Amino acid sequence: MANTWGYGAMTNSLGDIQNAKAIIIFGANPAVNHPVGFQHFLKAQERNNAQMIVVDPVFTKTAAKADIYVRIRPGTDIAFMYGMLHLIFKNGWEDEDFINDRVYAMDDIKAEAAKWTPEKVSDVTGVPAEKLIQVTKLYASAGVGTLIWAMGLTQHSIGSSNTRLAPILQLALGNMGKEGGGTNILRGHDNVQGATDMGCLSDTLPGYYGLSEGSWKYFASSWGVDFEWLQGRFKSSEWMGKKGFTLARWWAGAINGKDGNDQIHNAGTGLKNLFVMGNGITSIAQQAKVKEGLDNLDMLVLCDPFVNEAAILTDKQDDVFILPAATQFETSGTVVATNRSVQWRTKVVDPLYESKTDQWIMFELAKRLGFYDEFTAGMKIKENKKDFTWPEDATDEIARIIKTIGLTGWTAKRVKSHTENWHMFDQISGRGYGKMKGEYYGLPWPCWTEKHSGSPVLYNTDRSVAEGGMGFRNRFGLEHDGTNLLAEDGSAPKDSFIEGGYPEINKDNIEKVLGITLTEDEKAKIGKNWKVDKSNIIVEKCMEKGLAPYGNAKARAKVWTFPDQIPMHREPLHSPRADLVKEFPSYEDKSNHFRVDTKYISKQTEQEWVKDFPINLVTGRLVNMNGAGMENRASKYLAALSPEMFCQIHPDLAGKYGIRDKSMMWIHSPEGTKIKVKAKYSFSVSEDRIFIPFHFAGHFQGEDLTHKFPAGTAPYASGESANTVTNYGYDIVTQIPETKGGLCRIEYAKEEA
Amino acid sequence: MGINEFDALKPKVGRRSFLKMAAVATASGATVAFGNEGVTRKATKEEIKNPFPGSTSVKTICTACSVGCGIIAEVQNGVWVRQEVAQDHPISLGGHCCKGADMIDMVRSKVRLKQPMVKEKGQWKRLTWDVALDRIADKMKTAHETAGPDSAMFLGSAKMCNEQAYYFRKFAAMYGTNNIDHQARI
Amino acid sequence: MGEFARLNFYCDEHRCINCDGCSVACAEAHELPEYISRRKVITMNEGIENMEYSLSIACMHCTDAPCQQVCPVDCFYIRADGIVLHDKDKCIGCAYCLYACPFGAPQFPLDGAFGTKGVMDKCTMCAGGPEETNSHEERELYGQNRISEGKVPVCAAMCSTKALLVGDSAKISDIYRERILSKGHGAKTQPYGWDVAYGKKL
Amino acid sequence: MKKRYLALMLLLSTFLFGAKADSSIWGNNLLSNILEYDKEGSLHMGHYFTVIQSTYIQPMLLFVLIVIPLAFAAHYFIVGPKVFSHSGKSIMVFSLFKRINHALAAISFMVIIPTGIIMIFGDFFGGGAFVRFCKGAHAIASPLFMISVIPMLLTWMKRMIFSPKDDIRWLKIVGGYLSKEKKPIPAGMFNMGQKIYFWFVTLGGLVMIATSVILYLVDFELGIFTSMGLSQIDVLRISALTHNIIGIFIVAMFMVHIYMSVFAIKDAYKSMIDGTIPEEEVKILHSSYYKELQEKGEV
Repeated sequence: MANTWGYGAMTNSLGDIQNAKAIIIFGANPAVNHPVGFQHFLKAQERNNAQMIVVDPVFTKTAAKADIYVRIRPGTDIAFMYGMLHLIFKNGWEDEDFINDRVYAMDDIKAEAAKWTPEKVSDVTGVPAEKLIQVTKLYASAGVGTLIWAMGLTQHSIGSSNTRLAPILQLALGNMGKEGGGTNILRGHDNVQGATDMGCLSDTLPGYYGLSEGSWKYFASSWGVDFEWLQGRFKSSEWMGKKGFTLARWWAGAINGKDGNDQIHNAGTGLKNLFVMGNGITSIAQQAKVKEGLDNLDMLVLCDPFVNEAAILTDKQDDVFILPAATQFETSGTVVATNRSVQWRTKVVDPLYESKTDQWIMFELAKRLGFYDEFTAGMKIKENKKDFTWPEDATDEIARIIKTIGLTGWTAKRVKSHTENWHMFDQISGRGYGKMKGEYYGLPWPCWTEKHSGSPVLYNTDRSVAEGGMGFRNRFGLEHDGTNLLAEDGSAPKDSFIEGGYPEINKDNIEKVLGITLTEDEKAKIGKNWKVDKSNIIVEKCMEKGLAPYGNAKARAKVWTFPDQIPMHREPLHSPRADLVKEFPSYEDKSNHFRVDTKYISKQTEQEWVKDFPINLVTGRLVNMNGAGMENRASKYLAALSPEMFCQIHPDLAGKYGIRDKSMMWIHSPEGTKIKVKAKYSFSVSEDRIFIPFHFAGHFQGEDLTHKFPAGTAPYASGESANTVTNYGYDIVTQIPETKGGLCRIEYAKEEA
Repeated sequence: MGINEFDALKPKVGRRSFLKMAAVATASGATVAFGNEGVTRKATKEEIKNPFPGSTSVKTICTACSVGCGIIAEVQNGVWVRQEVAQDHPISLGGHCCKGADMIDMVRSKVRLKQPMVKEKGQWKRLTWDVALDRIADKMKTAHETAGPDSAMFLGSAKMCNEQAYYFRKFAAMYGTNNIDHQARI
Repeated sequence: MGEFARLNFYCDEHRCINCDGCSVACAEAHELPEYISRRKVITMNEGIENMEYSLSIACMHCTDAPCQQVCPVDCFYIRADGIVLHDKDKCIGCAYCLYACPFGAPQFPLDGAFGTKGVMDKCTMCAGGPEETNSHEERELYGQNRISEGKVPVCAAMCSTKALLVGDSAKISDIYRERILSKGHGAKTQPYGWDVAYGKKL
Repeated sequence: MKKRYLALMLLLSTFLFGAKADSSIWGNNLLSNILEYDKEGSLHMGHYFTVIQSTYIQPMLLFVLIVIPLAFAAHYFIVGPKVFSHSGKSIMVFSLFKRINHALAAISFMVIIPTGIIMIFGDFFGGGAFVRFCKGAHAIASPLFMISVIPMLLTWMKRMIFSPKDDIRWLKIVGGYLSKEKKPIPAGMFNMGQKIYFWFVTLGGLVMIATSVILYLVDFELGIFTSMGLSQIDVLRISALTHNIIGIFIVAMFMVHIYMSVFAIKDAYKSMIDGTIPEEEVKILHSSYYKELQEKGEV
């Protein structure tokens, strides 16, 4: 998504959904995953008579409230969206001006879409052609429409293509940068957006700065440490620039290629120590491999308010540390909601028992590892202090350093005042009134300066930059294959100095583009470009002229660095349609993908999976739980709502296998793993698929592991982890596991005497 | 026992009518929340007395999902005694799903991990923080020197606040590896 | 003084999404044992397109409460504002109220010796019981008394989609009608079940 | 015998534990309870229960409690008791086993009936601890009745079979209790009145036991009811109504029984203590039985 127009985040806000005239939801279940956010969807239905279309393999609680529900085969969203685009182009429903002014390479999409006739789409997706036509017509003609997605779109081997085609669909209809439009990705955890922004990732530094030497140098100097020292901490400068393992496949590093497992490329060593802080690693695909990885570790450290179930999953007998971390209510800090807005989470109570806050643990470890001074130096720079106050100084440090996504305005003082005065903001637009006038709630980034209002709707050219308007980001050069990549005339944000497109601003072009002359003093202070300009002069000057520092460019429908330049449908690695696998094969195997060799086509064609594993496996969430569900299952009331692991199965399918309602059943995966769960008859799933929630852990392949918990820490509910049976398969770009489109085999589990 | 029960009966009967009257009296003061002026009288001071005298309200944010609902926590003497409704929060408007409504229960859950522990020879053993951190740091230091910094993997969390996530990234960088990730990929 | 407003609950089935926020909020606020669910959410026709609805159910605080009629020890009393409360000191746990209640509201803890039922527990609309308002005893027996603090019952206040409404019946009726009409659901003017719970014959 | 009851009770109690995980009236089944309430095609039991329980049960019992004693008082003062001399020869009628059996039932009734009445008039007694205690006593005493009722049924059943010759005549003269004359009355070892009482108490008692177990356990599921298409809540409602209505009849019968044994026939209750009945009493009130004994030569 970032590769389409610059930033990978929800473009609008939850309240803004109330402005939509149509809502299309792909692979998201906000009624269950974001119940409070869903009230805005329902209000859109009531206020605007907005039509809600839900495209999902399972009839979810969201689908129950939808005007149209489309039951799609898992992993075929691209085909469906191309089908929509086919009809849009055929009937001339696209927004031609918008495409012309602000989109690059839509013609390539048009050519591909021409192949996807409703009949073809119907064959691939299992959606009747009439329904596709009905949905497309409704969505294209309703006026401004918003497109929602979540994990149902990303957790596929073609997840990154999915998340590119969805924006393209919105671009074609001209729904971008509008109130009530946009592509709204619903994040899972409370601070996924924030932690991602903060670069808690193996392929970026905080603020999506890459791993290039330039970025490292910028951070080294901003952190107040010597670049050489920092480089010396790494194995070599080469490894400083290489992407690390991901959460999805770190275990491959610990297994280190043994027993025919995928080979790794990790500076000549396997993983020995795993340090986990608040991560339910029992909700990662391929649980059996996770267990193997854990068993192969030298040391496992788990910091969590509750016992991380990894501690009982592993058979490791020594050096498993479980440290009681404080909950987020026992410390303060900022959190970023799904709509890029920040809030101050105030400490409620002191850490209970012997728990310690995460930062305390990090600081103490840094002391013992000998880099405490370097570690905390960044907090003292701004005011040249001797000591620091957590977390205010850390917040200010972040605001000081991260320019790419415009966090300059997120000072601790401002964030606190927003949260303190949350009653002074409008629920739909987020506009403040009274003393908060001129600011949007939570200062959705980019918030360019300490006075900026925040940007509630990304890429909105109807507003001036000072009020949160902007064009698409100029991130991919000025031209490609001879075509101009900057926006055309007339598509600049309101009150802009320049009518049309302009490049991102740096030291060299600032005078030319902005038509100003800098003083010598300014010239001396200014950074190389807007991203690393510590003086913030570039941004200030841009604000004065009504320009976005990152330029004004076209969104690109074609990403020439990706394996698929335009999104292409490819069958899941474990596809229930053997005939379509030949037509839409997966990618070539990829070597050194986040340090691990990853199989695609060879896995897909290893055997005809559907013969032995005829049933589609879909995983998803329950309303009473969250992620691995550890903290929720430790609450007696939430645990009581779903006391055991279950599998939703259509009675007709169950009947074929002799599975009765509430009887136990086995689910086998192509990886040779299995889980024993309780069958729950449901009409939400169709006869070719089953649904299992992924929040449970504590049982492994039929064995109850709860006796391994330290006394008095076992949660109130435990069960098989769905991820024990999720299939092999990872996204080609991001390595997100393919948990939403797998296959399985089921059988009745005999009651043991 | 029977005789005691008989004894207990007498005052109960006497109190019945009294209680009934008390109930009617409080009833009229109760509907203030619903803004029916003219229908109800103002509640007297005694009726709206705070069940948690001296408590303070803390505005904070739910940790369940990315909607970012507001929570008002009532804290009395350092104890979170009640979760109040943030009716004026611009995103949640006081709403909570079951997870959010139960945040207080997560914090005071009885099954929380209460002290640092280590598994040694298959048995859980209690440790002090100092010993635990010393041992962990020791191992990490040795691995850094022998196998190299890339022998470590850091898994952060989307439940951390920004500052913690940022510092966790910094921690991995200063340890010398890019082997760091969190749940964005899940 | 004019006529008392009658306080009612009403759950908008077009909005309820079965998130269980109300039931957990209730259990949590009153610190109920796990097996007592004063409020619960039910889903009808689960998985059937255009037929699935969810509803939050608890004591509906009926005008002519059947529980009050059948109670052999007369432990129920209806406040002037319509809230149906009961006296746990009087209740003998006979469960007749459960048999009479159309909404399955009365709950019984199974904690007595030999599995006998304890005294009945039900939704109090966060209005406590006959004990002294906001006293320790009241809190122990009936949970919070939010009404006396001037606060809205916790379930409706924490309803994630504002499906669960509480307040004066006329006002609720207005809110509901406005929602229905703006969405174009048709000329349904009276919320379902209104006549059953509140005895208004249509 | 006791072992079997113990086994039965244990078996029944397992339903309780089985029910906790998957409730048959709460949880998912609550849905049908709510939706089917007073719905077309349903049994309308919720409605009937409410109406009958709230309007009829108390007045019915009140009627029984007032009218029957009044009638007896009238009988006592107008007709007067029958007096038979206990000093003369007596006939051994009730074996020790039967007497103990009867005593057990009697004790349980002494507890069950007053506590039952107190519960129905719970509001008069103000509810709370006292009525709760009565409810406990009611429940504790009932196993005693359960233990006694089956041997009673088995041992006396033969003598309790309806014999048209005597019994219809007995009914016609209302057992001769309306006259002061002491002339032989047609009856076997037990007269028609005793027979009616017996069958009412034993068979009705079994129904009372069954319903009481249902009401006690509340949350369980039995295949027999589900196969009949009855929801658990309706089973409970029917049980409660049946229990109360039959209970009221048994109260009435019990009062007659007491009056007969204590007042109407002076000192008749003593026969259940020592097991003997004065020969004169047998001759007059159980003339057929007396003849039978004479034929056997036992008198």
